[in-house]
Formats: sequence, C-alpha cells, structure tokens
Amino acid sequence: MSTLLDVQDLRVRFNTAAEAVRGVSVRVETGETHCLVGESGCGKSVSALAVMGLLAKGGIRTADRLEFAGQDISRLSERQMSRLRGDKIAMIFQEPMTSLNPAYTVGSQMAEVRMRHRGGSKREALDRAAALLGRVGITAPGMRLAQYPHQLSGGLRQRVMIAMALMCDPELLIADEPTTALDVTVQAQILRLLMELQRELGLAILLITHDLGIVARMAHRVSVMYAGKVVESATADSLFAAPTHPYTRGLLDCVPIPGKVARGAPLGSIPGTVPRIPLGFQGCGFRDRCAHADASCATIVPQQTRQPGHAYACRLPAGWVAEPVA
Amino acid sequence: MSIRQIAGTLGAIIVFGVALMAIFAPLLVPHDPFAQDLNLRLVPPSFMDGGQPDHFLGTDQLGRDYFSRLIYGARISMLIGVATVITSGLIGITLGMLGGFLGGRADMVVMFIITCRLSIPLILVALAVVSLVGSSLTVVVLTLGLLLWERFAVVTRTTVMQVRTLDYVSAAWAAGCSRTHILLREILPNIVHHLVVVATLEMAIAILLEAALSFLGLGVPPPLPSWGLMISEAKDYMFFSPWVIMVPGISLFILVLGINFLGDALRDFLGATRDA
Amino acid sequence: MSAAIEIRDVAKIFRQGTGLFSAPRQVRAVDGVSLSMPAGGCFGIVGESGCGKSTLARLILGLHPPTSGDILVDGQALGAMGRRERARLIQPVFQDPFSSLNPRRSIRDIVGLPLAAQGIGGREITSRVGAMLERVGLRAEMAHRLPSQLSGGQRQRVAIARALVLGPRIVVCDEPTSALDVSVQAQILNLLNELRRDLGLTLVFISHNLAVVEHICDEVAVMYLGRVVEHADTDALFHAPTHPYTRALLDSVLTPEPGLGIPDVGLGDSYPDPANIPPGCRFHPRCPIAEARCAIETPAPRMIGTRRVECLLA
Amino acid sequence: MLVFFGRRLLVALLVTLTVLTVSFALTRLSGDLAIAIAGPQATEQDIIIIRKAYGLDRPVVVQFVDWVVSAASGDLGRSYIYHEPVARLIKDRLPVTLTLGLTGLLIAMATAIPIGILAAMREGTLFDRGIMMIAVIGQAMPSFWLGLLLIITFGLKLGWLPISGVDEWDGYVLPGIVLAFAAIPAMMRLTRSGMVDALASDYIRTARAKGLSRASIVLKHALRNAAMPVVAVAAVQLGFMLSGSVVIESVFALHGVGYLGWESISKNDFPVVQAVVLFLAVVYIFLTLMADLLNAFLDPRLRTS
Repeated sequence: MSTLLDVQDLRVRFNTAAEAVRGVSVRVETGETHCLVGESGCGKSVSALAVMGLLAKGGIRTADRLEFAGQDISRLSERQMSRLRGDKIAMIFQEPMTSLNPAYTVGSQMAEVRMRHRGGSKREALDRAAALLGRVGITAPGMRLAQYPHQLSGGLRQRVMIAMALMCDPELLIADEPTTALDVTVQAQILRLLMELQRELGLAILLITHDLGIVARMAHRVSVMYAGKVVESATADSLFAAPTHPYTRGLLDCVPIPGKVARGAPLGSIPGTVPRIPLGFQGCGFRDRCAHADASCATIVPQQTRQPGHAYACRLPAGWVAEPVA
Repeated sequence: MSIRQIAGTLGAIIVFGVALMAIFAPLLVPHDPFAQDLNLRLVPPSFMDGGQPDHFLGTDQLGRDYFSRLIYGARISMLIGVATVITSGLIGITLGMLGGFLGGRADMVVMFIITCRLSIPLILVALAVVSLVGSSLTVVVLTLGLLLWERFAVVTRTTVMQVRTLDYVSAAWAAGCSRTHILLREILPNIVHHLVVVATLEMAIAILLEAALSFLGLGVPPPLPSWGLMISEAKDYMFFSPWVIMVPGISLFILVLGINFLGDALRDFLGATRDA
Repeated sequence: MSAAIEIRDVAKIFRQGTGLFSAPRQVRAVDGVSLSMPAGGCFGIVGESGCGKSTLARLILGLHPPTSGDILVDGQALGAMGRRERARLIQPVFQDPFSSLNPRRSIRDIVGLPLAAQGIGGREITSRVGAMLERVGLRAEMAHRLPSQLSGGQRQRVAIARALVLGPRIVVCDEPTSALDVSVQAQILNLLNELRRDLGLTLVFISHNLAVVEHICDEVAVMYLGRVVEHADTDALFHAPTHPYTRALLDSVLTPEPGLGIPDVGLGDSYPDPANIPPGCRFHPRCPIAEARCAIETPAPRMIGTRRVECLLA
Repeated sequence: MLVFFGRRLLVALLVTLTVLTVSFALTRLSGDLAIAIAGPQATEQDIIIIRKAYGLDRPVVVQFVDWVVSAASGDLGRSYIYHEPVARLIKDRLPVTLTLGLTGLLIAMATAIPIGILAAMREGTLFDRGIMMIAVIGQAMPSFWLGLLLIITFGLKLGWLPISGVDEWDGYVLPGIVLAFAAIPAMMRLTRSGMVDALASDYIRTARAKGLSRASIVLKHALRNAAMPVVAVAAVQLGFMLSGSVVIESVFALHGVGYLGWESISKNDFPVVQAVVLFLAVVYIFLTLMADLLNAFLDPRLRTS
C-alpha cells in the first residue's frame, strides 16, 4: 500500500484573528477510507477544501508538505490544479440539493467533466454518464440524463454527484459530509454504495463526517479533529477499541447505542462548547472542557504513540483509560 | 474608516445640514426669496465675473436672490421627501403586512394591487393628477404618496413572509400571544431595518420626482422656489449663464446623494439585505 | 394511565401553488392518524423528512387547525380551548435554536413571553425567568443577553426554559437535538430526561434519529407519508420490528460499533412524495417484500399483541 | 407550462382592465370635464354644447363601457385638440419613443452587465467598491438636469451632437444616454449581486471541484443563473424608460408618445391622456409578460413543473 495523499502541518487562516486549521497532518493510503471526524467548526471541511485548492476568498493555506501521488501540489498554479480536480481527485459535498447547477441537465453537467479532462465527443461522454448512473443504482439512466436537478430527490442527486465524480476514474474521492442532508435510509444506501465502489474500483476515500457511527462502519483509518487540530489518529479498530484522547473518549460516551446504553440513563457528555482559538494560541485546545487538564496543558502538548499507527496529542499516558468499553 | 463609513458620515452630515437649513430658512436667508428686482436680473454668483457681494449665488431671471431661494427650496424638498415617505410608508407597509401575514387570498389581492400600481406610468399619471386637481404642495405630496408605496409593500410583504414562518413566531403562537402582539412585537421589529432602508430610498425618489414634475411645470406652483422649478425657469437662460441651472441642480444632486449614502450606511449598519 | 393527548383520525391537507387560476396541488401531510399518548410518558414519533411528523407536532400544538378529525389534549378538545389555556397546558421546543429565539429580544423577554401573554406582571416575570434559567442549567444573569451571544446548546436550553416557564403538562419537542453537535446533544437529552422525571412531564419527542428515540422514549410511532405504519412500545419495536419500513429504519441506524459494515436496507432509488401518494399500500414502491396485491389493497391497521401495524404482509 | 402562461395572461388582462378603469376615473375625478375643455372664457351655453358633443351628458357608467369597448377594438377616441383619432396620433409618435427606449436599454445593458460581472468577480476589492460608489452617485443625478448638462456640454460647447429633435440617428445619442443613465445603477447592482450569489453558491464550488475552466465557471455556470433576475429587471426598466420618456422627450424636444402625453395634459386633451396612460401601461404589462416567459425559458424549474 502506498501513500496517495500526504498532508503535513496544514494551516488555514482567513482574514480574521483566528486560524481555522492549526496544523493538520493526514495520510490517505491508496484504496482505503480515511475518515476525518469532528464537531462543527473543528476545521475538517476547511482542511479538505484547502487540499483541493477550493478555499473561499481570503483563505490562506500553508503546509509543510502537500503531496498527491508523489507530486507536490502545493505549488501548482490554479490552472494546473484545475486539471487535477475532477480528474485524479474528485469531490462530493454535503448539500446535494444545491450542489448541482439548477439550469443544466444532469447529463450535460456530467458530460462536461469528461470532455474537459479527457476530450472526446459529447456522445461518448453521455454514454459513459449513463453507464455510471446505472452503476450507482439509478434505474432508467437514459431518462435521468435529460432531467434537471430539481426533478430528482436528494438521494438521487447525491448518486448523480457520485457518478459525476467517477467520470474520469479518480484515484481519490473526497466526500465532505455526503449524507448529512439525507434521510437515514438514504444515508445507509449512499454509504453502502461508496463502500462498494471503493472495493470495486480501488478508490481511496477521504470521508469527512461528524457521525461516529459512520466512522465505525466505513473507516479503515480515522483522524479525530478538535479546534483545528488532529487530536488522535489511528486505524478504526484501534481507535474504537482503545480511544485514548479525552475528547475521543468523551465523544464516544455521548452517543446512545440501542441495547447498550440503558434507557433514560444519563449519557456521557462534554461540558461547555467549542472554544474560539485565537492566533498564537498555545497548548491544548480542549483543556477548558477536559476533566483531566492541568497546568501543563497550557504549554506544549506532547505527541504520543499508543502503538504503531495510533497517535494522540495529550499529556496523559497511553494507559490512562481503564479497559475500553466493548 | 472605510470608504463606506466616510460616505455614510458625509451623507448624514448632508441630510442633517439640509434639514437644519429647511427648518431655520427664515433666519438664514439674506433676502426675501420672493422679492423681485428687475434691475438686478441674472446677476452671476459673487465669486464669478460680474458678481455682486450682496448676492452670494447671484439672482434669477426676475432678480430674486438665488441663495435665498435655494434655502427655501430645501424646505420644499425635505417636506416632499418626509411627507411622501410617511404617506407611502403607511399605505405600503399596511398592504405588505396584510399580504405577508394573512397569506392566501388576501395576499393574492395585495399582489394584484401591487402589479396594477407598477403598470401605471408613474410620471404621466402624477402629471395628470396634479394638472386635474390643481397644483399645490399638498396635492404633490399626496399624489407622490399615493403612487410611491409599492416598494414598501413589496419589501414588507416578502420580509413578513420570511419572518412569520420562523420558529420564534410559532413559539409566540404557542405561548398564547395575540395576533396583534405577534405582528407588532415579534415580526415588526425584525423587519424594521429593511423598512428604514426603503424609506431613505423612497425619500430620494420622491425628491427627484417632485423636481421632475416641477421641471415639467406641473409640480409645485410658482413662485414657490422648488429646485426643480428653478431649473425649469432657468433653462431658457442656461446657454448664456450655465450657472443658473448648475446651482439648483447641484443642490438637488448633493441632497439625493447624501440620502443615498445615508441609506447605504444604514443598510450596512442595520444588516439589511443588499437589494431591499 | 389516562391519555395526555388523544388524536382521532386527524388529517391535514395543504394546498400548494396559490396561483389565481391554477388548480392547487394537494399535499396530504397527515392522512388519517389516530394515536393515544399516555400521560407522564415519553412518546416518540419517527420517520423521514416529509412523513408528516412535524406537521403532526404543529397540529398537536394548535399551530394549524386539522383539516379533519379531533385532537384532545388532557381530555379537552384543542379547537375549543382559548389560546391562554392551551399555552398553560402544552408548549413546544423546536429544532433550530437559531430561528426559534427572536434575535431582537433579550433572553428574559423570550423566556418570559408565555408569562407576559398570561398577563403576569414584569417583576414576577423577572424572578420566575431567573429561577427557570437556573433550572435548565444557565446562570440567571444570562437574562440580559441577546440570543446572538449564546451558543447553540445554550439557546436550546433557553427554548426549553421558555417551554417550561408556565409549568405545562405536555412538551412537544420537534427534533430538539438534530441541529446540535453530538456532545451538546447529549447534554440536552440528559436535561430533558431529568426535567421530565422531576416535573412529571409528558414528552412528545419527534426525531429522525432512532438511536436517540430508543434512548429516551417509552413508546414509538413510525410515520410514513402521513400515516402511522407501526406503533408499539419501544422495546417491542426495536427488538422485533414488524413493518418492513420500520425494519429498514432500524437497519439504517449506524451505531459506533466497528466491523458491522453498512447493511443493505433494500429500498431502491424511488422516494416518497407527499403530493403524489401511491395507491394501495403507500410504501409498496420501496418495499423489499411487496407483492402484487400491495399495489391495490390499502392495508387496514391491525393489532398484533399490543402493537398496531399497517401492512398486508405482517 | 401552458397553465403557467395562461394564468399569467389572465392576470395581465385583469391588470389591464384595472389600469383602464383607473385612467378613466382619473379624468373624471376633477369634476366636470366640459368646463375644463371649454376653458375659462366659456359661457354656460358653450359648456352645454360641448357636453353634448363629447357625449359627456351620458351616465358615467355608459361612458366608461363605451370607452372600454371601443378601446378594445382599437378605437381610442378622438383628440379634442388635434381632431384626429388618438390611435393614429400614438402610432405616429411611437417610433421615436420606441427607438429611444431601445437605445437606452441597449446602452444600459451593454454598460451595466459587463461591469456588474467584473465587480462581482472582484468582490470586495477597490474596483468593486469604486463601481458601487459610482452607482450610488449615478442614482442621485436628476435625469432632466443631466440632460441639460449634456446639451450644454456636447451640443453647445463641443457641438458634437444635436441638442434637440431626431432628424438623424445621432439625435438619439444624448437622450439615449440620459435614459440609460437612470437604469444603469439598478441593473449593475442586480447583475453584481446575482453574480456574487451565484459565484458563492454550492454548484459553483462543484464546478470548481470538477476542474472546469474559469471561463466556463463564470460564463456558463454562474451567469446563466444570475441572468434570470437581470432579465426581469431589464424588462421593468424598459417599461420605466418608456414612461420616463415623458421627461426626457420634453428636455430634448423629441415628439414621441411621452411628449404627446405631457402636451395633452397641459392642454386638457383627455382622450389622449387616457389613451397614452393606457398605452404605456399595456406596453409595461406586455414587457413583464415577456420577461416572465423568457425567465421560464431560462429557468428549467419554472419550465418543467
């Protein structure tokens, strides 16, 4: 397995007094699903957009390393980067309702990706679009090609987005909360589809989500983000078996699991709310909400390794947690 | 300070200044604005060749002091602006509230009235009304007020519609509040900033429109010194003495610009939408 | 146990497209729902968007009049109740903590609104609001703030305080936690559970999140396209779902348990449209076990033990 | 779609009928028309004769129905002053007003739309803010005064263009500019805000994520969606221009429909006033109808549902 996307110490700042992303390092291996999980405002979506070069106006990106398939993409011009987007790296978004252009048919929006990156006739592009619509589980793809986005339900639109992302056989798919706006049954269908596609096409997926359930079911590897930083990173098995950072632990305790957490019993919860981190902030961003914080948390946070491939950023020793809940 | 803030401050100073000028006009004028002196016709402003120190902005074709007339003209513009906004605001906001709050058939009727109003050629109908009823300041104010309410109505209607579906309005219903309470205490405070912006816009439009009507000879009746009328009366002389149309024209322009600047600043300050 | 809310064959039809001359489209948001919600319990209503669960909540709150049918709250007909009387009995908590608080009023005025509507004086409002804020875990001096100065979780606490300040018997929560982050969601759920126990409230809890519903509710009704397709107590429903739609919903719950993968819910790519309800069983176009007769025969509600199901094949 | 169009048409007809009523009522508001026509020197006898001659002695309702019926068949009555059918008067004056309006619209669109797009693409920059400032300044300019200034500058001082009348095409340049000037700020703001919204939308992010070229993103994906409100406003502006031509035509002494209206008002020529008001209203109604149709064509959401 080789590293497809290698991000080291990514930082993003908008013209305000705060950094949205404060040094994120993420590696996505070929053919695996890497989940970036965290609550709203933790910087997970901004990180993904920064990698794609799609930051909103005024966003400033710096990184020690930003490599895709061995190529340094931090120095690419907008024009060169646009050649990569939609071709080798594809992206889908949270809101399938608004992510498609209301003025053009599904077919025309799908075909233009292929024609832009691979050339060829519109006919060929449309044929491929029809085949891919079938592949993502849409019945009567020929009819759907001629329809406009408003004629499709949310679930169908997200399938169209996925099919559109596959038009040029990408190596990496970045999915930014792809099911958050969908109903639960449709969510399960879309996630299952992504899983199948990955297995079949050897696709690498960087999946951004706030839902630990999705992480548990989908991820090979997980990075947990809090306040613009990755606080814990591990394989999914290792993370759920032995969550080590207090934030990861707290987050897992918040989720009710039918049959596992007694009805009406209080759920674990994290007190307080996500803080705003000013520029030049030192120490651990979680310390104000953490029951285990002490004075040292206001200075430097040690990066520790629980076991190979399971890193976390906290002063506590790896064994501080009692044996994990099953 | 940003450009916008500077413009906003400037606008506030202009509007406030012209308002003061209008209120204290009798104390400010050096001459009687209606007194004619046919020996002193078309005297240029004092800073130009042939000007007289006694007449700062010169005199008009009837020898009336231009500066004094200009100051009295501010009264008319401000009066027209404020009175029209009040009249049209009352009509438009009431209609918009009815349509937006009640919805359904009431809203259809309101929409229809708005469409009809938009279809009526504004200037022509205003001219016709003034000509038929006879021109006076009151007639001009009422005519403009009766014609310029549609923006108030449209903005009120759409904003009320947006606000009334919000959950805090539902919560107020569930709390047992009365219809009046909900309309006046829950909805109105949340749309009033849009209406303030519309009011400034309408004030500017009303002032420009009065000037246009007076320019066409069917606005404020002479000898009242409306700025539009001053331009109209002076236009026969503009080829030889261009300043006669410059003085009232620039005044009009600066006042309307001030109102627009103020409106934009209020828009930014109150957080109203761009196109309200 | 007496019923806190009794819903008898209630329907709500909305007209869309209010054009002058076009025939308006009819949306049957709620289409013949009968439910009885016991006092002192937590009654869950689940379903996907467009299933009518939020409309049902608004009907119960008296925010919309039903097109047909009767709603009895605490034994009295909702339609015959005065607005003040109704407000003392039943109160809402809405989903979006940003749109549910008037941005131009102070927290004191927002929480005190139901009191003011009853004609209670200013000084008493201030003291009762202060006490209520502390009861929901906020400091009393928050009363002077504006909603924009509060976080999402704090706003939702304010909304709960407003709902409870009159001491109602029933609180209708329409997706009270779905706009919140997971960590805050847990705080709010714990608070609701605690308040319910301490104050003896009846909760109507509307959600699309089955894990949350399982955690907090005693009884659950599953809605699909305006009808209740299955209604049972929580344990029965979660351990042995009977309706194929309930089964699909339960399959879709993704708990944070690694290695389970994503189950196939088997629903196909069609999607329910409340303006265009299929004939026969309204679930049949998506149903994985549908037979030919499901497209023709409309299933009548049946009792299987204590549960009520609408399915020809159950 | 057909239902949509039919409904729209019916509303347009109803609006026309209402405007018809209003413009009729307008001329009857002021009391006795015959006295106004006869003028201040007329005797009691003259007034009675005039009342009979113009059919003003009949009940108002009869006069109204009579007028509506004949207006529907294209007969707008006869002018009291010109003693000609009003329809012919309007027809003769129409080319001037129409040319003027279209010239104004073309100048306005050719200026406002490209600048609006550029300002949106450079949102928040000095260029954008400068343009918006100019728009505010432009909105404050009284159009008749601007017309006079242009006449003095280009007609008189520089002698480049004629200052009144339209014997040749160049007579339309100055009035066209003045008309356009009034419409440019609104159109520019709308183009800009439409483009700003479109460029910030999710589907533009999708288009960028697809790696499309900048030209395709701006011109194909964003502009198409921003165009819809601009089209609607362009039609409304053209309507305003035609009715605003009252002022401009009198400044530049162009004998168009607006000038005719003004003239008739000052001469108490009521059949002409009624007809011109009605005519301008119908043109406006027609233009908004066209704009709706064009928008339905541009926006598939309207077309297919």
